[in-house]
Amino acid sequence: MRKELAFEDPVVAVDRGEAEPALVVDVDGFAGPLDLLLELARRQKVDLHKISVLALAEQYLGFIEAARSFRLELAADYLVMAAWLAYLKSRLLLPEPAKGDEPPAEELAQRLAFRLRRLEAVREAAKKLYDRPQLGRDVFGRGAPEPVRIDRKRDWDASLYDLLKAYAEQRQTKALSRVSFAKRFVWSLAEARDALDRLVGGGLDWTVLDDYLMAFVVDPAQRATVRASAFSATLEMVREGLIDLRQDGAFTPIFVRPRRPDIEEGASSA
Amino acid sequence: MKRSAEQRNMSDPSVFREGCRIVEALLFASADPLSGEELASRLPRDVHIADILARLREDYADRGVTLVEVAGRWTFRTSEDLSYLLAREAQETRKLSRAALETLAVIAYHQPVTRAEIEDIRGVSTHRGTLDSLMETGWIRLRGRRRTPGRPVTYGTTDAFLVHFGLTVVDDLPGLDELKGAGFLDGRLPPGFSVPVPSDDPSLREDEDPLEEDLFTRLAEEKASEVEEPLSDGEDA
Amino acid sequence: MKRSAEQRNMSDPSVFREGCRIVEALLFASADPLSGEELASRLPRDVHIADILARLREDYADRGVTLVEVAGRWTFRTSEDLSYLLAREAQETRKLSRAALETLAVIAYHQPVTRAEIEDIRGVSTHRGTLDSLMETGWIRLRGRRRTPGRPVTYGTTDAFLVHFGLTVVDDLPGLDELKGAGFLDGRLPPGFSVPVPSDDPSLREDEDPLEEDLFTRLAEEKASEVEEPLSDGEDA
Repeated sequence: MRKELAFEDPVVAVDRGEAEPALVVDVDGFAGPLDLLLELARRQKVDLHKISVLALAEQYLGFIEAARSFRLELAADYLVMAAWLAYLKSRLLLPEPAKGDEPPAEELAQRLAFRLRRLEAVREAAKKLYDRPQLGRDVFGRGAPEPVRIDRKRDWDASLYDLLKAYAEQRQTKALSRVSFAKRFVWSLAEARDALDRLVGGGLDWTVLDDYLMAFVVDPAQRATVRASAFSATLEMVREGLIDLRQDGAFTPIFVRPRRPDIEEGASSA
Repeated sequence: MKRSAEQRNMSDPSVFREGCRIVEALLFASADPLSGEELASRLPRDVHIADILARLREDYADRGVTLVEVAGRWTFRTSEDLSYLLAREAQETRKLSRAALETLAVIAYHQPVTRAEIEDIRGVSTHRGTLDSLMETGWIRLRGRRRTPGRPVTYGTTDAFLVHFGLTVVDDLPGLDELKGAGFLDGRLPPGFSVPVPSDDPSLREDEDPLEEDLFTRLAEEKASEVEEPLSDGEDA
Repeated sequence: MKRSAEQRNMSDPSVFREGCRIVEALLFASADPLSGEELASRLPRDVHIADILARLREDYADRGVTLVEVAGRWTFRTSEDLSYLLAREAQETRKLSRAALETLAVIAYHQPVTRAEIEDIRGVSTHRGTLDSLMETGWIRLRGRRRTPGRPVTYGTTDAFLVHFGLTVVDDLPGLDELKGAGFLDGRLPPGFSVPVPSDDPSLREDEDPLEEDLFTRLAEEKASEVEEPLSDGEDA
């Protein structure tokens, strides 16, 4: 409870003289209403089993009344308990209704008495627990424990297979990375012109240019350079009036034939 | 039993003696109590750890340090009767408040127990700080959630609690029999239906659910909602 | 001496026994060794600490812990012959890095080999850490110094290398044909590609000098100069 709850006379209950009937209570010393009730019950100086709950309720209500007359603010749980005890008191004093939904007043009283006994028992247990030899207070462990030294032994995981694979792979990679620049093959325009001149000399009719050129291609990789140089050469030869070129559509084969004066008209009509 | 133990180990007394020395050394050196299994793993195969522990217990019974069993493990401790001399060695242990001690006792004797049940027994609302400071000692832990409306967290004690108070098992709690006999361990009234006993068995009870993985979120929620929590009115609702 | 000690303490044997228990407990619980004076200050006046220490020393002579004097102070220590109990071996399996494995393989096949040669063969620069970790495995060793400008250290493999990889001798490492046969190397190899026949003969080669006695100085030098070492560009220069 709060500081402002302290009574003028801060005498703790246990200091009270044997014969002193006055209720002198240090509210600060109580841990809640049940604790206060337990203290009040102890003052009945009877076994908690034989406690008069009615008397207890009256004492508690008297305490609350006294506290109020001092204009002390009481925490809500004290007031709730007071209300409940006032209710219990009236139930205990009045004759029991024949049949009620509520449990009989006697049972309510016994429940309260039970809770008080239980709280007291738990407190005793707590004290017994506290009185046990506690580590670091009454008994001590080894002050200088000797730590277990952990020798970390590293085991490296590598198999012969890993080793050989690593060796072979790097040697192979390295060996193959020694690139030599292969000389690039280029079919020169002169070579193309020579080849096409032979075509003209052969006196063939329309010929697919690619089919004709393939005869000169040694390596498929040379196809591009052969085609490029040959096409350039054919354009030159058309300009010179040596051959006719014909293509029927995009990406269709290019036809080529030697130009001959006798079929000039036909060619121009194509 | 005693004879058979001797018989078991008579085969080679020097092996038994060496076993005693090994266990003695391990227990002296260790900062924490050691289990019988841990000790046995360092012993020659034909030596029985139980016999060795019994022998050492006897050897040290009258000495300044004694062999004790705490939380099911073994350790040496200075003898209880010498505590008056060693008080000077005592490190400044934080003194628990009366409320904290009482709460600890309620948790120990009634575990697994919820905060509402603690409050019912103590007749007063529990300050968050009380449970926090107990958690800080490492003597109590959150066990799970009670399968009741609101799914309140259940509390229980830890091995560190047993070690600190020199208890082998939670059944050794002082005054437990009296509490049990009077039916005080049954939180719910009326008494006499069943007499539960405290259990710090890590496996959850039938009416306990595991804590969520995301415990911290829950704890934060709980802490946030704590202000609204109605004060215990000191009477069962 | 012994008799006088007994005489001194015979007056009350129970006081002497209690003194022993006290000293025992104090020494057990103390974090640091305690001097005779510190111990004596906790004893009944008529008990002589020297006698107690002598007695305890005797009591513990054959036990798993013994009473020892260090720097004029007293403490219990695990008996020396049991110190092995306090060491635990932790096996830790680590995988060798790819770079380390490759470097190891080059050293195995091409030994004795210098770092520059390793880099030339691998086509990449070698991190110091790679060689360090290989040294840690115990599988490679410094053999000597190559009789070339800069006198670089030569590396070779050890017996531990053979043991780990299950080789009887280092020439058991497969040669070119075997590597091909086992599919480690494929057919795309330039003419003249060869795999050396490894030899870990401990005797130095003609072009090797022994390592200096003061190896550490040299190693330090090597480490210091390492920054300037030109990185191999991965292409033969």
